[in-house]
Amino acid sequence: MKKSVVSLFIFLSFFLFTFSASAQQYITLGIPTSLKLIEGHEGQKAAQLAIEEINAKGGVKVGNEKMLFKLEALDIRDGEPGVPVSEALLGIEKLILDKKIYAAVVGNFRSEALLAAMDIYSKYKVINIGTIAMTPKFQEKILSDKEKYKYSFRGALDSKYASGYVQSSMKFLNKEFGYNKVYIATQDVLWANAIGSLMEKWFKDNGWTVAAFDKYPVGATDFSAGLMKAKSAGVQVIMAIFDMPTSGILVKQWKSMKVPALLTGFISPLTGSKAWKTFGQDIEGVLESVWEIGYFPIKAYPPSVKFSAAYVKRWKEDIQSGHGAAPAYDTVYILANAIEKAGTLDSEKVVKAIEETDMAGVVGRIKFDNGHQLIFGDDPKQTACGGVFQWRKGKMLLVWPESIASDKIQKPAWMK
Amino acid sequence: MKNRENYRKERIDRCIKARSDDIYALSSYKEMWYLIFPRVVPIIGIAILAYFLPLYWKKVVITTCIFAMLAVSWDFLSSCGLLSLGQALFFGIGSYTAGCLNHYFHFPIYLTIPIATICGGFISTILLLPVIRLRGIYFAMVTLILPLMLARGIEATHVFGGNEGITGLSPFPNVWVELTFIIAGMWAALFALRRFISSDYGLIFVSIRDNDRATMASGINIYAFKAQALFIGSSICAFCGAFMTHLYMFTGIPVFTMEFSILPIAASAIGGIGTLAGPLLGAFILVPLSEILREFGSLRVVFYGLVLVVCVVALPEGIFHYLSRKYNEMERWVRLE
Amino acid sequence: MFVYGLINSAVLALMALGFNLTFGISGIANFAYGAIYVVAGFITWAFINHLNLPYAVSAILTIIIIGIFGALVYKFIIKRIRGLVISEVIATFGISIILLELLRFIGLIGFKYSLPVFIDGSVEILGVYVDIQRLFIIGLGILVIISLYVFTHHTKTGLAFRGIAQEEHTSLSLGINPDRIASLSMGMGSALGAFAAIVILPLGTITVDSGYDVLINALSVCIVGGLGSTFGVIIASFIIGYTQTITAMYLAPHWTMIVSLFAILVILVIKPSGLLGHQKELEERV
Amino acid sequence: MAILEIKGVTKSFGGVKAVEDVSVNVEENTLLGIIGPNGSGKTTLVNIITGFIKPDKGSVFFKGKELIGLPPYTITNLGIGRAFQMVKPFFHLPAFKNLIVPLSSKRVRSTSGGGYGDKDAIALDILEEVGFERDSSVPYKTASVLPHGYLKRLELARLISLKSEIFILDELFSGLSIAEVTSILPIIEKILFEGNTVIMIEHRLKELFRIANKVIVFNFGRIIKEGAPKEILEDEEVKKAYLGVEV
Repeated sequence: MKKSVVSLFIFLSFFLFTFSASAQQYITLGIPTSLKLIEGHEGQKAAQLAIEEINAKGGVKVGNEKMLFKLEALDIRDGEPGVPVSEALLGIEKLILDKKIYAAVVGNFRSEALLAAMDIYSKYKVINIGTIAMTPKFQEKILSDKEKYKYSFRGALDSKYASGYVQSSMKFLNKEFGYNKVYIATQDVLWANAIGSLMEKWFKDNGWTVAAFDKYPVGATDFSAGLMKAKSAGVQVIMAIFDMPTSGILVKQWKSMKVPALLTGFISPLTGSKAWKTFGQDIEGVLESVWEIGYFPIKAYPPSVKFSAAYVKRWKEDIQSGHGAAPAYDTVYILANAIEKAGTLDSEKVVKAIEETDMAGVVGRIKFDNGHQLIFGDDPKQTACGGVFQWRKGKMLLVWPESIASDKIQKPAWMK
Repeated sequence: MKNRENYRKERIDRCIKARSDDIYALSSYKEMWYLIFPRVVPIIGIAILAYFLPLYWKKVVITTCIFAMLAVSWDFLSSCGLLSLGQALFFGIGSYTAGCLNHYFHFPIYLTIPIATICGGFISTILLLPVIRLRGIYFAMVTLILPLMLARGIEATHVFGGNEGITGLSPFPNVWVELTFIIAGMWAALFALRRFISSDYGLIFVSIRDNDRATMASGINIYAFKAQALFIGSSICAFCGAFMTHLYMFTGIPVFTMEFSILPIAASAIGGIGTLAGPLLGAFILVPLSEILREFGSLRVVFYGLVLVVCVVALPEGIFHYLSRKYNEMERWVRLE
Repeated sequence: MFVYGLINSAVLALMALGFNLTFGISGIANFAYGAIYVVAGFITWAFINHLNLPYAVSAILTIIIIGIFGALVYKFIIKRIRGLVISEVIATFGISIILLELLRFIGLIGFKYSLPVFIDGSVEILGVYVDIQRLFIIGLGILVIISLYVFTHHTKTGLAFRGIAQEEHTSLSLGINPDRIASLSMGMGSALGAFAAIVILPLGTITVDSGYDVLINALSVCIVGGLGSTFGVIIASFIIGYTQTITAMYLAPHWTMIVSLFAILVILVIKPSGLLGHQKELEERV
Repeated sequence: MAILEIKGVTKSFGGVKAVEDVSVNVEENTLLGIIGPNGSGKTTLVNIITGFIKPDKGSVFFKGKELIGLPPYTITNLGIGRAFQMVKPFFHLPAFKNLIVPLSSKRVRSTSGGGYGDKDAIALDILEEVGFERDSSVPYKTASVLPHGYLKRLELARLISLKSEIFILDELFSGLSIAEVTSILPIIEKILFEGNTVIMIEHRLKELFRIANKVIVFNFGRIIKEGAPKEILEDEEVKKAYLGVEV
């Protein structure tokens, strides 16, 4: 027994030497993220889908030859609590140095990991287009030293745009139903807090009463205190911004405590089609934000229908996460187009080409601003687009933006 | 194999060691080699390994060295009767000190690391001074709680960059500097501590672990000694923290995560507690192993846990104890009378 | 607020009791406790949704399976390293990450995993609505505590438990087999963990990460209460539970963790052996 | 004047009075024996004198200096040495290195001029004094492998190396054979001869009564009898407390 343990170690340490980098015939794309969290998991699948589609057409044209894409996903666990950022960064370095990736897609989960990783990317001059972390500090950092950080892009929504969509639905509620009292609850992480404070400011500027603004630590399992506060203040709207799995408890408690207020915002357990199976009648009437459209079919915007169908065909299930997957699919196409346009793999030129990108993607029309952030707006034909949908009788009905909405916000039957 | 029915296995110590650890009676080059071998080979081995590996594995060696130092420091503290579950605390304080000095005061890297080492040790000691009277698991609990609290505190009050931390700190000039610096630091810490703990002054620290009441009844102010031990141990961790900060040009709340506390303990348990060299060995097994296991994708952590359990159960005394026993004794078969 | 503080306390107490039982009797800090809690949730879920067993049956089956699992862990792993505290902790922690990450690997992630509540609905108490499941938690918590008390004071095995806990060597000479008792205590501790999981998990979804949280919660409640003292656990969970609820109510939720950690810290500094560990005070503090 | 004065010391643990209103004077250069049934509060009293436990009431004076409130190491450095009932040496250290710890104490450093003399040699000398055979390997053995008798001697050696003025010996003879006790007795007599004071808690009454100057008897945390060994031997109340114990 003891001998075998020792020999196991010797064997494993030999492993160390036998690794050698594989020859680079492909354009390797790396996915450094938390693969075991839903956004990362589905982001990987979506990127995989895009790569398979491109490869099926013969690959990317670089100059005169065609090259195929290859995907290297690495679980750097940066979205899980208790994993140090250094471990995540080491994983990224593994992808860059060991797997020789050309560019990184999907990207970091936690905002602080993204900000820290930007230095690594610029050190090795590796292009990366993130689609998960949402901190607005990203653009600030790029603008602070454009030359240094030019390799980083974000192909998804950030907190500022996100609060924009929430605001428009709130405006609607205010106008139609006269609601003006709100309780804000966010997960205590960078991007959610950013949305929360932007919203708080907006509410105050627009004559709403904010009963309270609570930040819940990641992994919180009891929301009763806040809900009681909300109930006694008589709020009509609860705005919740959460992407942790335990936030499902908020929904259950909200229901069981009979808080007479409409639940809105972004609660990740509610974004997918399976939510109805889990929560059933409980979530009737809930308003849920969509950070990027495209993950469920929207009739008014055909690319989304096509993408969802392709995804279901390839993976035999539909996308559950309202964030990260659809843009990940687009990201691969952005890269492919930029490489073809630049005609080379030289990252300086490709960066330039990405900056000039203007194409129709699943999430809408894709254009980057000066801070390398995807521009969002209200019409997918003009810009990329997010939205708001309402749960009604087990169906997700898009209610915002109006350009593609299939329905209007309705007051749930149980609301006064 | 001959029939061993009437034989028994006998284990004898190689009698090169005189009565104590520091007096040797050497009579030949062979014996000298015998003594030097276990010290020189790892030093040269790691140096060669580090300088000739591909770039990514160089990075792994650096991380390994950092964890090895944390583990050595943990073992030192536990040798002094201070069971710590919070290497992350010391590590994080060092990291934040270096980060803040670099970011707010623009201190260059060759100043921040020494200052963070000393200050980090100092701050950690001050923080734990009120609970230095606690023993065993109660002290451990405090060290476990403090980093969590500091992290939450920074999160809630948004000081030092709050949630997203401080990024864009000055990096090392190149990977060779990083490597040389951390490897030298690691060996210095190991050999200095080993020497220290076997000195007459160091003995007092060990005696506190063995029986703190008897140490007090020997007229020793154990709290003063514990504070000293704490300072030494936490300074080493603070050094690691400061180093890591500049390595990744980043400091933030994640420097307080449990992994920095747990991995050193695991390394010590596998390597052999109480030897200082054992934890280093343990770290050099665990960290590269965890990198190799990245190939297994998501099962990585599962394998990692499996190795932990198997190691601890199969070799409860630790690999280092096992190896040194094998090295220092001969086995032979003797006929039964 | 009173009611929810009470519920919060009951949840904490239920989480901590299993850990406390094992530690109090055999001195094993079972760091796999959080993992066992989560595994129990998933097993019950699988029984209900894949084997279509009735809820009660699957709950009981789960408790039995987990109990046996705990005892087996003792028999095959912990027995070999008994007494080496650090090794015990590392080994159980290793088991914990094996279990949790294996669950993650199998793909039990996402939001669809949740247990049904015993009885749906809610009632109004003191002006707030409380769902019945939460009342169940309080009731079952009290029930567990009472039955534990009866068990340790009036049955033979229970008395043997107490004997081992108080004086291992004397009990040895009285013909009590400490290995059997220890594996029983591991089994019962794990079963209690499973029970807690089945009662508490219907409130939300089952997630792998909550395994680590449960462990931290159980650990801090036990430390504050004085390791191994059941009454200490109850009092400690009230203190921590109410601290959390009150902070969340009057300060802000993101201070709850800080305040409750601070409370633990203060208690440790003032009374190092926990609230009800006074007979060991001399040993813990020189 | 008494070298050690204990005045009205009381300590209770959760309602149980371990020591109740105990007052004793210990004269310089005498041997005080303390006897009493198990759990009668003898060790608690020692813990109070040496600072390990704070009493609820009362005070202890050493050469007129109040000891209550001082930490154990300060009390030790004042010259009160204490041997533990349960011997737990520094198991990881060789026997002679065990003495390095007391030899590093403030008291020893200040009396020997603060120098770092050859501590090992001093340690070996003291060990020889208490019966460790110098030329054998015994003083170099790790404490964890030493037999019980040697551990008790090691405790004594610790107090000697501290240059204590009061030696408090808590059941030093327990678990020792008659031969071992007879070989240790001369060492205690030598300590007395050198002008020191000894307090012994003991169940081995025969040996104790041979060398004690004064004996006090404890029961239920109180002193029930105090006097010369001879008086104690003949006292009825003492016999009752010690019922079944052959004197």
